Amino acid sequence: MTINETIDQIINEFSQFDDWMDKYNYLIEMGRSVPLIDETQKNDSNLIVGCQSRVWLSSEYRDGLIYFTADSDAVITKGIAFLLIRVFSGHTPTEIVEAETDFLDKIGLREHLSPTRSNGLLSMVKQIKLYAFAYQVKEKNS
Amino acid sequence: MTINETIDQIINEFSQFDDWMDKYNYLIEMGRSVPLIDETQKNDSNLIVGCQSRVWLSSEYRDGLIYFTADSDAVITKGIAFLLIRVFSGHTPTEIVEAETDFLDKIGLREHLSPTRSNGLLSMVKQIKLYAFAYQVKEKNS
Amino acid sequence: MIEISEEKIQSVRNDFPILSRSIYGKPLVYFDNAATTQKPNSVIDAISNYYRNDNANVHRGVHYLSQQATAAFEDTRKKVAAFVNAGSPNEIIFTRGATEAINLVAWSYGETFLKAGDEILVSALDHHSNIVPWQAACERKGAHLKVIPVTPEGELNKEVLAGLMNERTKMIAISHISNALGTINPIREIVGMAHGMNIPVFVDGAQGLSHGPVDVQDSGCDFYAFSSHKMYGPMGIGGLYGKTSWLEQMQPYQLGGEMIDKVTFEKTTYNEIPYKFEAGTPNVADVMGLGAAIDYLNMLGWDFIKTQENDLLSYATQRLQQMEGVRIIGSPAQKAAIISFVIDGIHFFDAGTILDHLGIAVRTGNHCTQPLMNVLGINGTLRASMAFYNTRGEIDKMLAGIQQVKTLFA
Amino acid sequence: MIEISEEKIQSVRNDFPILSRSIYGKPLVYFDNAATTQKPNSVIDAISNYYRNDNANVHRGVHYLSQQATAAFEDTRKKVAAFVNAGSPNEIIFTRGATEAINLVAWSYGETFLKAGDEILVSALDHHSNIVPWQAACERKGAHLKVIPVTPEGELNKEVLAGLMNERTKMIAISHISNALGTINPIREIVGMAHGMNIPVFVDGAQGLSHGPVDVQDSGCDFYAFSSHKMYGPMGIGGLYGKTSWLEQMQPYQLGGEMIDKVTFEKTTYNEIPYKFEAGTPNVADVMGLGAAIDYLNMLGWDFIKTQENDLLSYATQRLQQMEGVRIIGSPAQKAAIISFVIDGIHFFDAGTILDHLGIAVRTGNHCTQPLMNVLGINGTLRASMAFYNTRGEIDKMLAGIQQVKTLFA
Ligand SMILES: Cc1ncc(COP(=O)(O)O)c(C=O)c1O
Ligand SMILES: Cc1ncc(COP(=O)(O)O)c(C=O)c1O
Repeated sequence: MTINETIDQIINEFSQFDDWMDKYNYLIEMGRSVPLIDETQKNDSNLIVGCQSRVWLSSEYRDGLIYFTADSDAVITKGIAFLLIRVFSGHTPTEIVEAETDFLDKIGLREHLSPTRSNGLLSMVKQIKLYAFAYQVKEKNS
Repeated sequence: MTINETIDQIINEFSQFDDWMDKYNYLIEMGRSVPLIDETQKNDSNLIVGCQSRVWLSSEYRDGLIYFTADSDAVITKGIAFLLIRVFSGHTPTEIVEAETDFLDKIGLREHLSPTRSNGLLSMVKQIKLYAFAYQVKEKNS
Repeated sequence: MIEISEEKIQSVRNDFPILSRSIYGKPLVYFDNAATTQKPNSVIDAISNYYRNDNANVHRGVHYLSQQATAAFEDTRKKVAAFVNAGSPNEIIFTRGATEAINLVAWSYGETFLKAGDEILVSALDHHSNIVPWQAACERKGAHLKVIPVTPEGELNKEVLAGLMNERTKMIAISHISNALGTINPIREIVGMAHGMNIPVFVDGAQGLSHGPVDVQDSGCDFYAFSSHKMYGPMGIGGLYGKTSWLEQMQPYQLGGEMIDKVTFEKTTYNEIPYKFEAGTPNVADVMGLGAAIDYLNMLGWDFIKTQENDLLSYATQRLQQMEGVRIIGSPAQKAAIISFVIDGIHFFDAGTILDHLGIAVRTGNHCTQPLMNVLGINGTLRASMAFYNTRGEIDKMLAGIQQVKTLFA
Repeated sequence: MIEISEEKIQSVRNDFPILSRSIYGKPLVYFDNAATTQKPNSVIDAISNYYRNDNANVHRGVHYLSQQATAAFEDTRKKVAAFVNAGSPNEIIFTRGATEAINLVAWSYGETFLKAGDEILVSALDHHSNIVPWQAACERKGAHLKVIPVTPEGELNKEVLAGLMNERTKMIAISHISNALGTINPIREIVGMAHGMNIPVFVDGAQGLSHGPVDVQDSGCDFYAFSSHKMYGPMGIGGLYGKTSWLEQMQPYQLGGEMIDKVTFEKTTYNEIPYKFEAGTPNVADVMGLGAAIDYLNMLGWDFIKTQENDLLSYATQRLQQMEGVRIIGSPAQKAAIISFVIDGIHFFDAGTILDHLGIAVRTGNHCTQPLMNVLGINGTLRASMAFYNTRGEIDKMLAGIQQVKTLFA
């Protein structure tokens, strides 16, 4: 599935819910399925700073594709991390670098997109893009 | 005349004018009759700081009474200085220290009483009181 | 104790237009008063009226509007002085807020009096704003920062404090009321101890002026900083009380504008206090708003405010204590209407997010008190900080919300 | 050039409620715009509406009001960035005003880069606020303050300036527009000269943003400071543009609040720009007002503003030149709608007092530019500083007033 296809799928899934509570229930559930970061990777260099909750995000580069794992001490944050991983994991650096990232707005989680440090969503997206960018540069130089 | 009598007289004089322009005309006239400070006394120690216009105020203590002279580069300020001198000159330190000073309000020159440095009126009054206080202390110690 | 009727509270609530708005379709329950309080109509109107009718730059202007604005500005200084019972209006300096007032003293006092080897005492209970500026002053001057520890109840440890004071101590910087736990510190007593050893006391009163009367002469503190926006006044303004003798000796902080006496390229001399510490065009409009806030608080009266807030505090405390899995952080003997709590096994961010969707605004996180959180061994709390316009009904809503949170994340 | 109708000006005047008030029974003629400008309804309403509906503390709050306030606050940062054409919103720091912005840079740049023996260039044309903080930085660091002289026309002497620049020069601090004489300095050209020698340029734009478009990337300046209250926005807010590379390297200024990343008693680390330089609760309400002021100026358009102000400037200049005994101070080639003048044999305080009684607000004195007054050999001037809402009719009233002054003091 392409990045855009996953995004459409997620938007579709969330469109079933009229109620914010159902949406959060679903998010909490998804938080439980996040591909957990290896405990040894839960270190400061994988910690995303500036979040209300602590979020660790790690990446791995295999056969031209990037795979992400994550964890957070807050469940909702984990759910959001999982959404991001569903969208971006298993794609090439270039695909990730070029992807649009405003889909959280479309699924009605706008409150998690505020341009502040109060939650780490934008920082997570930024971090994912940074990882991708780094691998892209590495690819070119190798 | 006591300080209060002079004040009443001044209030009475000003009460004739309905028009602010007449009031200022009178003030300007009075500015011309201010007992001028000796040119040699126009020094920094007699300069009242913080005025829009420069005001010099000097005092002399003779036979238990204080006499003031003044000058300013602005005519209106001179007029006000003259009013103050009319009121306070020739009185004892104690009379001056204890005098009320809100009469400028009563004669309708309230705008010159603002609590700022924009004009030196309050500073002039303060300086007059300070001189009087200093002489009072001197009296007691002698 | 006075009796407070439902009608009275409703009529007070009506003074605050924002309290009738809704969030996600639910009535707003505003429990983030320690972050910033809401504003009564009289404060909002004071600002608008100023701009509509009276706006001018103050000081030195000979024209009517400028003189009028200056007079109103200086009258408000007198009002603030009376509100905290300062010895003179010249002891009140207008700043942007508490943080700036603290930075001002840490810098100006530090430059004037601090030497290598000196010590400054701060507390583990305090807001970053009352720690970091002192830390920086110490670094600049080669002085040492010493920390007054916090007891398990969330109070300053006075025994240790007594031991920390010595002839090298050049300042004790503490808060009046802790924004994180609500602890009311015994300022008067600490000032007594400190002055016995000739040590001045700086009080961060950011949370102090909204919950009860402040009398700087009675407590004897040397400095007292506050923020207008935390006492029902506008943002962007606040102040510093400082004893004349200190202010007169201290170097100026920011430079430019009315604080200047004479400038040549060789040498600049400065105006008298309080002007010496007020650089640039003052925020006259918000000073008018602050004046209106003080009028409003005086009109309500501390009796009403304290009765209502104490009622909310004890009701909320009691109900939260009855809830399984909820733990209130700190149990100081003297406490303002601020409650920090954690829910077992549930992250404050998760809980806060859900409460928000129910229209309940609480603050979550470390409340700019990371050192305190470290001492307490937690990452953060949920904090409900209440004001006199809150109601028991709102507390009930929060409790129901917490119940929902517990079910959701069970 | 566009044609401006009477109706257009009247309709613009109607946006400013204070313009219809009277002083001593006469209609207010407000010619003190360089001290502070008046505010349109949209600015006043933006502040009220914020407090009525949206007030919250920004950053870190998970609740709706806080997030909404944060978004609006950051959107305004973008708006300011666009208004001055900054490279990024992160290059905009909100301060209390121009004076604070200057103090911030003088301190933070000074602490980070200034060494003994270095030189800083300031100008004899400038406001105290853009002289004294640099003077203090030099004193602190053992650096030297050098002065760019002013020509008899009231312009910076560029030849001398070129000679003053050398490898020890660490900063050139000049104003965009002189508040005392109206001189518009050739920022772009001076930046060109300075950058050729790797010298950064700080611009005091307190008077710059209200009279014409500002493009910091085009002019290339390294810093640009401004005050909201001088550009039709509220008091108590202003800002600093700074190039990312400088801001990132510079030490923080005030400490506490959102500018902090991590605090322990051993060490504190700081947030990224722009937050690193914004200590304490930001003045969100007045930032909303500043945003509304920018919207208002964008709506009017610089074409209208410049056409109207240039007309007022040339009309007033011409008429004043025709008056016997009146002397305009300064005749720079590029000039904003600010006129300083003296009346032979009549003190500015006397003249200003009488004009005030006629409802005409001009400023008198040294305009916080004592060094300039010393160079010019005068104690002060009368200053009429005009805005786009002023009219030729108002200028006529001022001229009639001056005539009356001359008769009175003849
Ligand atoms: C105890 C305490 N001190 C200082 C501050 C800083 O106040 P401000 O952000 O208004 O400068 C706050 C509020 O944030 C506080 O609660
Ligand atoms: C040229 C100039 N620079 C700086 C300032 C200081 O601005 P503020 O008082 O708003 O900080 C002013 C206005 O007073 C000014 O005209």
